[in-house]
Amino acid sequence: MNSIFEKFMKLDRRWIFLLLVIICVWAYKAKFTIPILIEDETRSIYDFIDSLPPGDIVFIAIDYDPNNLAELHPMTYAIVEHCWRKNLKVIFSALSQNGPGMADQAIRDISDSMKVDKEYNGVLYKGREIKNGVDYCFLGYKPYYGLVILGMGQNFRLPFPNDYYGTPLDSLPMMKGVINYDQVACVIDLSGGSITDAWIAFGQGKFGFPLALGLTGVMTAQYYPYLGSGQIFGLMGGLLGAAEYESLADNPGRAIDGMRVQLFAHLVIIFFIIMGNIGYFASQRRKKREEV
Amino acid sequence: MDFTTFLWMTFGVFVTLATFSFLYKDNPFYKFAEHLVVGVSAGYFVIILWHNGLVPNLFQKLADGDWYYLWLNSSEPWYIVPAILGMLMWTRFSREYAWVSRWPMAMYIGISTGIAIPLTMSTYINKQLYATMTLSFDNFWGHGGFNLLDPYSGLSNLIIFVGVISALIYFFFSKAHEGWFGRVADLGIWTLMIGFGASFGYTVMARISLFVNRIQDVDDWGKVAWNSTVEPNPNYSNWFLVVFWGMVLIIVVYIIKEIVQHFSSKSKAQTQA
Amino acid sequence: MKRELPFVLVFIFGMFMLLQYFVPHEKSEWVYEFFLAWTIIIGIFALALGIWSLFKVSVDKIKMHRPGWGYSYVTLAGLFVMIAFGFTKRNGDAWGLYHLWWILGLLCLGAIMQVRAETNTGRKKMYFVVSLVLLAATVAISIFDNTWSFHFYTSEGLENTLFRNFFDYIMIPILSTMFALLAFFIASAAYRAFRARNLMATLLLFAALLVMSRFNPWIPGAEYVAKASTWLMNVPNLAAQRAIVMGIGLGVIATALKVILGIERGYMGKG
Amino acid sequence: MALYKWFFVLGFIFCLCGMATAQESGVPPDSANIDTISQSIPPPAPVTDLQAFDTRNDHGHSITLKWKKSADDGAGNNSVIGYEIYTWEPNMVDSMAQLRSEIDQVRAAIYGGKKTGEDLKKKIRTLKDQYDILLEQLTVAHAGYPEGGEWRLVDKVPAGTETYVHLGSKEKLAEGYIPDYTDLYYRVDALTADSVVKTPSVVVGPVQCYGQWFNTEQVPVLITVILFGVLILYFVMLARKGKEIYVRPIGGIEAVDDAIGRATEMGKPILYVLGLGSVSDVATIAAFTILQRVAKKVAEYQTDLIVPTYDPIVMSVAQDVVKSAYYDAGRADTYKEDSVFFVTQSQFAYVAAVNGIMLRDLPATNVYMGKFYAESLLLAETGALAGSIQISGTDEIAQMPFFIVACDYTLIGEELYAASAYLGREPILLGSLKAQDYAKAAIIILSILGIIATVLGFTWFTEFFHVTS
Repeated sequence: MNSIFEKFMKLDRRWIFLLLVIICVWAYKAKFTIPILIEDETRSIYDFIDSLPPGDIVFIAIDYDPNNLAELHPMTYAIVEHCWRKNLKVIFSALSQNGPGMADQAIRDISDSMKVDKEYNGVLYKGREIKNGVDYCFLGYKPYYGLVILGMGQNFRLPFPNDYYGTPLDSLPMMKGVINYDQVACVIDLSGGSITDAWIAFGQGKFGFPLALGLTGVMTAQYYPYLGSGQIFGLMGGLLGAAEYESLADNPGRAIDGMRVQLFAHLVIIFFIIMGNIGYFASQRRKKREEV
Repeated sequence: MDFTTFLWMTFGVFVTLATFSFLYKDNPFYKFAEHLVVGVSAGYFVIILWHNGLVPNLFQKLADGDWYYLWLNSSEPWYIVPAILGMLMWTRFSREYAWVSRWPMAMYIGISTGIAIPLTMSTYINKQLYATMTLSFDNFWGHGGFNLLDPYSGLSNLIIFVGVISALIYFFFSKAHEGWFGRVADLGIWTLMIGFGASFGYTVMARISLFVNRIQDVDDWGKVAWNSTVEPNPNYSNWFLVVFWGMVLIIVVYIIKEIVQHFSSKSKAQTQA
Repeated sequence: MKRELPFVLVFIFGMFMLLQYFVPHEKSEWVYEFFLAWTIIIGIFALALGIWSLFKVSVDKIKMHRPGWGYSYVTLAGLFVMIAFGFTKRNGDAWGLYHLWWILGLLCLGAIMQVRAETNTGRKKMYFVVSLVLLAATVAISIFDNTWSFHFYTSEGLENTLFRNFFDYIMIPILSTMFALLAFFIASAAYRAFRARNLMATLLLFAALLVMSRFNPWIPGAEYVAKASTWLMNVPNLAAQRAIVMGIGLGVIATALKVILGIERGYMGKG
Repeated sequence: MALYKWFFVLGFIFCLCGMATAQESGVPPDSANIDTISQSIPPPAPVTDLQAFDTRNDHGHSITLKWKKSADDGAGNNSVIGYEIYTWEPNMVDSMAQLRSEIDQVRAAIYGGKKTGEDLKKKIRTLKDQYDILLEQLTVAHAGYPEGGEWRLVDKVPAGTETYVHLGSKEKLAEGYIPDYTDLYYRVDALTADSVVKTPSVVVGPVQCYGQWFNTEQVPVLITVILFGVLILYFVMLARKGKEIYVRPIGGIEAVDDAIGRATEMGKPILYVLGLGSVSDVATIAAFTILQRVAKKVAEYQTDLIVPTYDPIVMSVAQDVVKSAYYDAGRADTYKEDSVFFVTQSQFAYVAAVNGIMLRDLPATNVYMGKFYAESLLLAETGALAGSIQISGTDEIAQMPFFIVACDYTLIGEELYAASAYLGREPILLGSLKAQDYAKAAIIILSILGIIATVLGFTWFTEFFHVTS
């Protein structure tokens, strides 16, 4: 027995490389879902949206740049599709300069995938056409995000008299009677920068709506204190957070694909570390026995 | 995508695989990629430094849009000084006057060390000291109830404080690590090791994504070669597949060669033994 | 003069920059920016030394036929081609004799290498003549071909298709693959080094293992592992970093002061 | 007074114009809609107690504004969503902007190398002269307030804000240039969600900006630098007088000597990697002093030394250092010119080349000293693969875990800076280590005092060490 473990201890590292390549490529190409460990911070966002009655409005702020796309785009896809499948309406805004183009593309992509029937968590949802003005309203970009957030607290029409496509907000059916945050069930800010602080201070701080955040991995740690103080009701961090949401919504996408590779690569590394240690202890014991 | 671009893309995949082959061992493909990238990147930086460094920082200052009169006509003629100092660096080409090049080097070192002192004092010492002094012990057992794993609780801040002090004690040079001092220093090095371990473990994820990106690039190339991209390629022809199989052939031949070599050298070693 | 002047210069410039930090006035800022421009410009002029060193090492390798000398041709070709591309751009849609031009230029370079490397005088002469002919052809093309032109003062060369292709399809793939090798090296380093040899190594091992399992759903108490790894990153890691930062700060200032005051002189040559 | 009111109204009209131009979308908002909102929002109370003064501790060209927020901001009608900052500018700034764009165009034409037949050089000079003349008149024009100028929007800030720093450019040819020693006037408008409904404040001014000669915010830094400098000088003096200084052994540094000996025995070279730093990094300078000691030993032992470098100036200095180390060791004849050479200035291309050297030349020892980034593990793992003994030292915190894991000996942080003193065993250099220890002791004591002060609420103590910028 000992000899196998001891062999493991002195394994040529190229076997590790080979195994890692095989596992990564396999996990990249394979199309199965892995269980994702769900943290409370993400679950509370999902539960909140899941419990909303059809017709309620969710405000999604897409405040990231293309360089944070890999981490935050999957969140957008998962949340928006979840909302639409639940027959919720969505208001989008994009307060970062390069945001509108990405948001527009995301809206079109998700609308396409909404056309087919799909089953989520055992419930079949019929495919349907997503209509601008009925299912969603995209406000677009305006500079001075702090002022825009405050202005929308009075009336969405003040900073955004027209939506991104140039239609006056009042001619959109879903915006009838929707004045400000009071008519919105919650705000979800997906951000890779300082706009988050404005949402917390000027938005939630002044108007008291329920706020949830989706942030890049490096930013996440700084915003935990707001969970403790109750200023935000949920927090998603990086690819991991996106994968958690996808898994909750039973809608595996890019984040779960990425996490599959990550999980198996990490497992390979942990496996080798453990085997190396077992080998090490085995050889130590033998040494001791030989000495005796 | 036209065929030429595809050929370039194929070359990109070739050098990608050549670089990965380093994991197996040093081999002609890796040597080729290595030497190529050294030359190309050196040339690239010459060009970048010329266009984005020398031209705006020197030529335009001296000439100010007027090439033919050079600095005689410039609003900032003093920029000739760094140019002369820069040229003094070239005395290194001569054996006799190489010592002159020490003047610009000395100025460079003087300038940069001078800048470093107050800047380091402010960011590395004063600010960190202030942050350590103002650690708060409120919410000692965690925000909203007992929670040992709350990183912002007073208890965690106390641990940070003790960790910082003991790690600083570890760095004492002029006192032997003995007695209580040694024990505190031990606590310091444990803190360092836990911190290092955690940040090592944390980095693994980012490194794996780098590899996934490379897989993605090779995968994209395969998709272009087989015309299975989302939007079909109007310029697609069978030549794409010819290139694809050519590349596969090169890889397979190399792998077979390596395997044959491996076993023949093994059998040789056995016969010699 | 030879020995002392450099240290005097270090003292003067160092002291000036040290004091400048506390003077926000425009005039002091002007000097600060001017000096920073010095360092940039000196650095660019020094690049000539670097390129010369790279060139010389490669040429010597070819000349002496050291192991792997053939690859030095690849380095030299890459270097010269990249520089040539960065200064030229075609004027219209056609390339004219451009490709012929840079290929001839490379051949000329190769011929010159052969002149240096060849020991046989007869063949040396032959290569010399060949290189002269190639040089003449290259120069002739660059003078008479109007489909492309040199751009030294404007950065049009950066938009040269070939320059971009070399960057996009050679530099980027190799460099990002080098970076991606880290995925493997981090695995092998962890495997090799994370052995519970002593208490220190064990702490390193357990902290790393814990953080690596932070999103692993199959281990017992997975939820707490995730929380604990966040705690590790924000508490012991922060404490370690802060202590190291303050230590480094003291080291940097002490070294810089020693350099400025001339106590530490090992960084500068003598003689 | 009447005149003042008149300008008040004028300013209001201007700011309306400003808002109209600031409107981004081409389609005007639904007019009926606007009416309903306008009716719902009464004009808010203006900001009070507006002050303007020169921004302290800066190079000038900047004014700080302070005010008490409107009574309707967060209280009262709660209708204020933000403030608009206005400054008064003479009309000639328009012609200056016009000239600036013309200068830019001509310059672009010159650098574009387009031959237009016009004497562009002459043109740019006349334009610049015209601009300079206007610049001279600018101060006078500002003094002419309120004649011949208008209020212009500077910035918008969200509600709750009570200070604003109008940060101008100091470049004369740049947009947003604020002249020093010139009378400037400011006004702050309380803004409601409806862009039409807003209340301007009283005008504040004249105020002038100018640069300072000493930055009072940096006093703690100056004091600590001086104290530390004195401490170092004191211990260096003490060491010079011959006082014995004890230093504890550090594993990584002791290993350097053994490693060189091992390389000699094996007849293999030593690889010294200076990292990616330039000469402006103090870590690289520390690495040079270690290189000097290593090169001296290498020269004595007659081993080969390989120093591939990333930066051409680092290469020049390293060549100098190694050469003089060989001189010092009395082995100038064995110094090889190309033992220190340049590779390339690209991070991973450099790594590719150094990795190649490691696998082909199989150095007995690899020493990594200086600044290292992501390449740390690439180098150290390849070195371990090649079977070399590895010693590393860096001040990049993020890379230390990788060096610790992959190298045999690692100098953590400050130890890198201590290493040259250790290797040389020169008492003067050891003196500065003693000074560093005292400084660390001071930091520990101050931290403990500070935390006690924080707990007791004596913020004046901690604030003394607070550096804001």
